[in-house]
Amino acid sequence: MSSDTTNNSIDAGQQALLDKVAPATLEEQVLVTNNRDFSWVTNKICRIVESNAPNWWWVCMSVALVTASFTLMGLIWLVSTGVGVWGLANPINWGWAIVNFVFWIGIGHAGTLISAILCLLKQGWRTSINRAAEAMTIFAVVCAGIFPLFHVGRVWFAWWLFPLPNANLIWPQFRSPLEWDVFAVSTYGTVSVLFWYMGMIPDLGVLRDRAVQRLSAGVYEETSKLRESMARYADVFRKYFYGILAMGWRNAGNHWRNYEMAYLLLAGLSTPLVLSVHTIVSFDFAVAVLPGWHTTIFPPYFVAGAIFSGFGMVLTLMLPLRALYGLHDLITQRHIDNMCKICLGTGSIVGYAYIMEFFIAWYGANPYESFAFINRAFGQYSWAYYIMFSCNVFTPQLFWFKAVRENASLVWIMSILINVGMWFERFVITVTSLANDFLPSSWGYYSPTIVDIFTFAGTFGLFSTLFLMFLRFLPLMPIGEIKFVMPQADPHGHSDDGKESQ
Amino acid sequence: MSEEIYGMVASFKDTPSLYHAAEKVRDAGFKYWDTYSSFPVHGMPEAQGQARSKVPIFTFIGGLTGLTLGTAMVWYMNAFDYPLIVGGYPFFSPVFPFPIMYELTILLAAFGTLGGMFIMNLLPQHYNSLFNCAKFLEVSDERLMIAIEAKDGQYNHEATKQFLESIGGFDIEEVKA
Amino acid sequence: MANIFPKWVNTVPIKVIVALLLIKTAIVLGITYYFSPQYTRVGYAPTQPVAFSHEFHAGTLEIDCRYCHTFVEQSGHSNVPGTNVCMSCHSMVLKDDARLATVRQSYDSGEPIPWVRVHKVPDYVYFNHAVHVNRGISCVECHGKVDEMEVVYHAKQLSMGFCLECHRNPEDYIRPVEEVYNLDWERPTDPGAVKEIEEFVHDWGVNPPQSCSGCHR
Amino acid sequence: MSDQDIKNINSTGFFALLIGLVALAFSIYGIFSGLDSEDPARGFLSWLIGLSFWLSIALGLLFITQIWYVFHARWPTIIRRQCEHFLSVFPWLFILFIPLFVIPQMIGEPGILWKWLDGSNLLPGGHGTVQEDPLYQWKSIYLNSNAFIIRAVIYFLVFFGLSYFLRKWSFDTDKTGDIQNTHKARRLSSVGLFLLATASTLAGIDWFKSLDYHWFSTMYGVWFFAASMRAALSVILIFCIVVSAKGYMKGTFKQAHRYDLGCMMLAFTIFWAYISFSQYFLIYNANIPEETYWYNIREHDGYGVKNTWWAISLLLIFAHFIIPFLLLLWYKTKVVVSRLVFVAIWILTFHLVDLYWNLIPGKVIDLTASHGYYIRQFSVEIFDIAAIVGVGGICIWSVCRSMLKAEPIPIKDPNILKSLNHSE
Repeated sequence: MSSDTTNNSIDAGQQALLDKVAPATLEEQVLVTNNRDFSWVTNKICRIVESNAPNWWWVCMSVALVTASFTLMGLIWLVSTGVGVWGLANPINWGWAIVNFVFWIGIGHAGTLISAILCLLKQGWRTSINRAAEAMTIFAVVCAGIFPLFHVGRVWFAWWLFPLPNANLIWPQFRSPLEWDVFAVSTYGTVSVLFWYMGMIPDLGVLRDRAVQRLSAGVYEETSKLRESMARYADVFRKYFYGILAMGWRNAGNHWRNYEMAYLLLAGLSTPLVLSVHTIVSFDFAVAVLPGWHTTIFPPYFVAGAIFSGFGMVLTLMLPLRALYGLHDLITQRHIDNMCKICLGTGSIVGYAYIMEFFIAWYGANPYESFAFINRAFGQYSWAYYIMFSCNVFTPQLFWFKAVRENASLVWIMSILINVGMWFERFVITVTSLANDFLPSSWGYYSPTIVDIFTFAGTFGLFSTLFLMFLRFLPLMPIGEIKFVMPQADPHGHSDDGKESQ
Repeated sequence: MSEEIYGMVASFKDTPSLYHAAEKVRDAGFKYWDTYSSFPVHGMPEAQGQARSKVPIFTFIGGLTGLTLGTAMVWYMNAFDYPLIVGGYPFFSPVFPFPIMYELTILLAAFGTLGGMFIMNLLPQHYNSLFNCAKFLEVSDERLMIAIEAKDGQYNHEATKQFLESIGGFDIEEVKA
Repeated sequence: MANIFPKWVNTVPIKVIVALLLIKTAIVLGITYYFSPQYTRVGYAPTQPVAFSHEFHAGTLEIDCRYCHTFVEQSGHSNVPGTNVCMSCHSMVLKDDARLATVRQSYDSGEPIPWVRVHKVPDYVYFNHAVHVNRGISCVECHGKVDEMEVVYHAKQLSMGFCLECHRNPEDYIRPVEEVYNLDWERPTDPGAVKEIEEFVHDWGVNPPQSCSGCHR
Repeated sequence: MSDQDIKNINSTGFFALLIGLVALAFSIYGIFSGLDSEDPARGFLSWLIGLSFWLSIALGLLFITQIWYVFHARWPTIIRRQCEHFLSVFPWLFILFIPLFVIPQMIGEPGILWKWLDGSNLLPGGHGTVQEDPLYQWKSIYLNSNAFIIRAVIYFLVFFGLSYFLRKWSFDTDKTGDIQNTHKARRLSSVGLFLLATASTLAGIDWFKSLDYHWFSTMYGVWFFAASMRAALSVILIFCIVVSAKGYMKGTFKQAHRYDLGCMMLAFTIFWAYISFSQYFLIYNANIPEETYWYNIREHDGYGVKNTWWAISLLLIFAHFIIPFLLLLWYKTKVVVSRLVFVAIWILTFHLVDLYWNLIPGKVIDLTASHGYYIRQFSVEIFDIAAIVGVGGICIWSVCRSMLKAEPIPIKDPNILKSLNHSE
């Protein structure tokens, strides 16, 4: 334990004060309910991967694959015809493509955020949800990447964006926000994968060891010979698959020491990274001189919005999983409460930014700026503005009420509303400013084409496909970290707690 | 064929006893030994007498490399090799390429961290003698272990066994290399 | 034996890292070489429907470029001559030669000869021939020594880097206007003449754009 | 609390009050003596600097206290009590705010500090008066003296109200051990953060940004928040270290607490840089004259000749961000007492420079100068120091008074043991 010089010199007066310490009791729900022991946690999480896929998984997977094919069709259509098949036309040259990009990137933020910021803030409740959220991040980045990639039109030249010596003998142009995006999003994707993978190493070791143990025990109680040998081959596959990925992890104290430090550092690196990525996405808009885009609060406002939508998505995914896999002891009401409260907080920050934008648009006394905001609220896209405002600012206000937070299905519906609202936020920002720019004669109205709709709808399928694959093959929760927050892991006291409940 | 010995493992019943046993092994002066648990134990590095992890050094080197690389890259590509007039910006300035420099700093620092973790842990090491021990695999579930390696100068079959027993170890067995 | 992997596996990771580094280097070098116009474009020499020899017409006979490519100094677009231009000589010269059968056929039917285009910038690039030739940029700078080509081939890269090289240092490429169609003109080496040429840049107000919108309009 | 502690606190409070009053009297003298100079606003700016320096600290601490409540933070429980002592300063800060508005009214020049308070003030560069300025006419519903007073009172009511209840409930817990107090404080904090965010943003706009009412930036409130948090963390850290050296918190304030406060300092150093950089970056990139001039006058005098603010700007980048950032990255800095105190004082110093940089530059009408104005340069006046010391003296006195009213640590708080046993 940390040695402290001031500790050694407590005088009588201090001791008298310390003797008076009598904390009031505060009821707080534990992070793993029902006095579960280590074995239960290991089994609960590993069985998700090790048992046969439940029927609902196959159903969801089929639906997801069919939906994902929409994106494929949309993209084939686009590449074979040209980027004009999207509803992009003067003056709105950034339509759904950028809206969807920012939407998905925003969703992607909660993952690394839950892991990183909550890790730095020592929020123990992160453990049950961080793995799934990180996976969500990576898959959302994959979905997000599609849109700017294909928006460049000649997608086969997209590699010109990277600093490789290229066919035109010129280098990428670092003064362009698009180039910043390339670096930000690819760094974000890469670091998220590293973070995700590193967090998974100990759990992959667990899955590896369990497969080896089952193989050496050789007991497979299945209904038929065929099923038995299938189960055995699955374990052989697992042995090698997890064996390679676990990199020889041995759960040694020394391993954990370096691992924890590295994890903390990655969390420390990811936090400014999360901030920077959506900041840079906001620069895409804010460095322009277009009214409604050029406003200095964009960076923190986009970040808050991203976190908001990210948590919305985590709730959307975790609530059904909790019910389907019976994870109520691991994802407790306390977890849901906390996530609801973060939605409330970030939703309100977003509200603060909406109002601040309006106020400064007026205070700045720039007629174009004022018009842009009046136009948002009362112009041709006011319907989108109202959807955005009510979903993002008013919906989460319901989370003030405990009864709402405790009603899982209501929370789930609200989390979907949050996602809808955040999509509309990006729509409002992108489209309203462009549709009514400085030159009234060129004003227009944007509508997506069928290809836009296909491509966007399909990304939900792509996202679900990847997420379902994750559920199937990788540990859903960090086993080691969940054990770490359980009372049995405390090296001081609570001895035998774990064993008794067996 | 005389088989070589990797070391000796002993199990412990719960976290506090592992923790206190680790303190005793440390105080007994062993060098090549380690604790094994499927979760990090709070304060275990101190109990094992280990210093603060060196991973931050790798992170720092990675970050510094990234920053230098980012700056040099933007300068070389946009100001030296192919200057191009865009939007009235200067060819090089620390302002506009800041996102690039920043992202590369983070990227390489992250690689440095992960690499540092692997290097400091001497991983990947897909083969390890400890995996030969069937009980060792149960560490993944809830077994808690201490292993003392044979290459430690103080290692002695009988004495070490007695020592491990005396600090509360059970299921003691020798692991072959 | 609960170890999954044999002992030698422990040396694999370092080998994999080395191999990955080598592969990555190979890919970057490969792209640098094989994906550049130097590799993909230079030397492109399609077989034309008529075996027209620039070497003979422009070189030996010294026919001016503008005889066939009319309007190159007036229009942004340099034209490929119609069959009637060919026939203005070949209705007299070699009028029954077998090699000109396609030309005569085209002249009779009115269907143009399907020449294969050799030089082409992407459609997102705006290039104006007149502006260049009227300010002392010779045909040879982009098309090479066409008067020495039996079959016309792609001689220069015509990449963006190629364009910018000249836009940055026009004084190295500019020549007296009367020498633009003289493909054999050689840059003088004596300082006085060089200085005279360099002054064209100032005197003619040559200010080649280096901003994006100069060419990507 | 030992008798020695009580004695120390009493004497410190007394001296602080004495020094504070003397320094404030000197400041007032400075204001009046400066009225005849070519830049009469400078004396008021000294006062504003002194006031806003301490106000930012108090606001930051109010933010921290509520954030800790909302996040159910356990480790800072003993530190929270020290924050609560600081929260007693708001009524005094309000009293010290009054002269800024009243003195100009008294001497018949209401627009001496906030130009728009007087419609007959000349605009720099010979563009008529404030009254004729279309930009002012547009904003006059918001920027006028009645609205200004009403808003200032509301802001201080919010600050005071929140701090009053947080203090009351926390002190009350010491005696009764009533868990309801903690619940109430948490509930208030979650609402309070929104109230405080709104009030401090608008206060930042009213009191600082409107010094140059042409300029606008939506980020300004967030900048003020970030700067306040940095100052507040430094102050509470120095405070805890000093009082634990004196025996008041001895043995309770440990290395782990220092380490975590150090981490928070690092986090907000980054956050401040993030906000300040983003604001600059966006204005730099968009390059719209209506916005860039605010940075331009902080770089050169209009002819490309760099002025004193140029050096200060660079100093802010290097000394207010890069140096503390690099120092705080280092583990040792966050645990070794002397280094941590050094960094905290360093941050506080440059927080002050940041306030100078934000508040002081402006166009001063001078008809003899070439454009009819010159840009007020960086200078540290003796009256600046007097105002900072003066307001600080009153604040420390108020803190000492508060320290006598409660236990040094919240002994019956539900999380007190977690905080006392906190380890890294």
